[in-house]
Amino acid sequence: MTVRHDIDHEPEEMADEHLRMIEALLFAASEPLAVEEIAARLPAGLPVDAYLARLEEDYRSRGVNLVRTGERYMFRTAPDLAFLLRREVEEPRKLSRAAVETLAIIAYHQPVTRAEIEEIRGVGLSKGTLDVLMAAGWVRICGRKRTPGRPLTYGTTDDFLAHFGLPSLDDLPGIDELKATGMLDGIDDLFAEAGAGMNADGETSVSTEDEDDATGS
Amino acid sequence: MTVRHDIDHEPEEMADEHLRMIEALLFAASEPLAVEEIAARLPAGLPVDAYLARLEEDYRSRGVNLVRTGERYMFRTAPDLAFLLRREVEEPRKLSRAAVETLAIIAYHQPVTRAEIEEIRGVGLSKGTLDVLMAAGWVRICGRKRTPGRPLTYGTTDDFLAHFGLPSLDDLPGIDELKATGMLDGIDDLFAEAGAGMNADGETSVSTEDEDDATGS
Amino acid sequence: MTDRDPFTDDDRQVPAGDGSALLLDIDGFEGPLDLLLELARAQKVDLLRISILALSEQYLAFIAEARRLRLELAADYLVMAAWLAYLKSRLLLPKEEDKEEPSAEELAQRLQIRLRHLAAMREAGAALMARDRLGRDVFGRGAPEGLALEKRPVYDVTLYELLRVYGAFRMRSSVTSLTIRRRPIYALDAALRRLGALLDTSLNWTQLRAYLPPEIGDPAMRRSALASLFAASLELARTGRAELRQMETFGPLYVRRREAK
Repeated sequence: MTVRHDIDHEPEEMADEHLRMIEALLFAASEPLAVEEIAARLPAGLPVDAYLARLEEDYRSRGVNLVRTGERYMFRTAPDLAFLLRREVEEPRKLSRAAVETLAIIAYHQPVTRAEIEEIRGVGLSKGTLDVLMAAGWVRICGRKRTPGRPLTYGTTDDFLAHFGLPSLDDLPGIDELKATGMLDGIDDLFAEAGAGMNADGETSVSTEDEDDATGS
Repeated sequence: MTVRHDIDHEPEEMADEHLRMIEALLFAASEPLAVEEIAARLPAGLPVDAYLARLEEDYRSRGVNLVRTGERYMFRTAPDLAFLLRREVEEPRKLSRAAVETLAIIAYHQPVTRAEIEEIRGVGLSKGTLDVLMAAGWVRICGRKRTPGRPLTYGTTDDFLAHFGLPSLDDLPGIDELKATGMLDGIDDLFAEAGAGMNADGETSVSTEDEDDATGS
Repeated sequence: MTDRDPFTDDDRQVPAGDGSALLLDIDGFEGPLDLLLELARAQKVDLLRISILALSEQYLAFIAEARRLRLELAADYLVMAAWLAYLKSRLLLPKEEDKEEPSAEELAQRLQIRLRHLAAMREAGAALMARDRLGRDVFGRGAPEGLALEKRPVYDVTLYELLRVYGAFRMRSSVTSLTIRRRPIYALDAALRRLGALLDTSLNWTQLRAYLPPEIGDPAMRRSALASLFAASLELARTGRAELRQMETFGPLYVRRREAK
């Protein structure tokens, strides 16, 4: 409750007024707002983070929630009310399996090169797939990898987080488990030293079973 | 308080749930919603008017208000916070030399007409120059000169004094004072070969010369 | 080969059961790894427990069937088939001690890891797509007023600059005026006329200063008049009409008429 405490340093009516201001800014904004953007429009020196935490709490049970995506905040309708709001207009074109997989690989492995994506999927990547993801505003070029040929690397955008309602990349579904099983280690390690890595992970049972199968059948 | 009463017929958690729904609908709507439009999306037979009145009240003191326009409702940021939505950022720019000279001439010779400025500078004044100075808030139109054509005269503003830290126009240093500070030393060298007369103190010598011309030789 | 158009729906046929009833729709797969993964799924066991040997056999059977039906197979699939055939033979043969090459088990394990990895990514993608998505399940404000950023130009002129520019400019303009106009002087002609006339009125030594025109009050003009009178006195002395005398350095200068001899 350090949060409350921070705000409580201010006289109550001042705190209320500052909450109103932040509320207004977030409501009026057409894009998620960064803490600094909010702070820039408020009197200097306010504990904006504390206010945001307070608003997040105030709105938690309402029809509209304050959510964090990346380092940005926005109001959006509560997920459980989707049934009420889902638009009749046809859904945006469904992404192909290739595009979904590619997006997942980029999200979990970023920064990642095209070759690495192809390595994981075991198939070449058609030109359109990355285009579609970039056009959707979810994927961006990160930079270049420091390997021969200096290939481009890809990563996700803030819009990606906003669209999928993720506070941060650490909140990607199942990321902890994937990390724990070594799935998100360097792609080179993953494949080239697969055998050694496996043993280190304590999943030796696998290899014995394979051996069993190999000898058994 | 008939309003409260109507809603209170429902179990509290149901009422809250319905409020949430209306909240979400209004928030996500791109246009103000009519009562019937809201009702059509909710379970039948709800006292939508009463809910709206309740929401109107709940949000009255907040940064976002529920407002009615005609028979339609919408959320809008509180009018007293509209100033937050516009934010001016200062963009430092360089003033052209012509503009600085013009500003100086206006400061020293005000009220002065455009023609007089041009005569003093010996070159025509581009349209933009005075505009820039007026947009910067340093120059204003003083009035009209009582000469044929009644041209506009220009002078400086209080902002001008404030920006340059001058208590009053009398505090603008005279040319001889400027020389005394050594500020114009570099400039002296620049024009040194142009004439020995340089050492005569600028302002006064000019006027005596005029008199001399009048007396003849 | 590459994957398919990013927007085509995937309505491929998943090989059913033990793989004996393969529905051959090779176009439905995103490469050999995808096909392998689907075959593995058909084994209905955890990927961790999958039999790579059985999987290899299934894959090879699938490819054999495809070839029998003269389906067009991308090279990738054939490369994978060759590799699996090799792996299969290695797995079935007695182990050899060979430090150079990874063991058959290691190769099998790598393949299994790749399959698990691909499966994990596929699940992650599905989990992502199933989230409450903005604009589909959750919505931002429908009619945001928006936050405007207005740029106001700020000019960074200092008083110093202003004065310097003005000073420079005034210096420049005063130079031009000085070259055009004459200096304020008491002309030598006038001094000569005045001194010549006044010398005749006195026989005694008289201070030159006394002959200054009394009507000139302006100090600068008086200085000029004095200079002109001095020059006139020198001229009169040169022509023999006047005498000059000075008792000490910087002392007053006296002048008197000289009688023509």
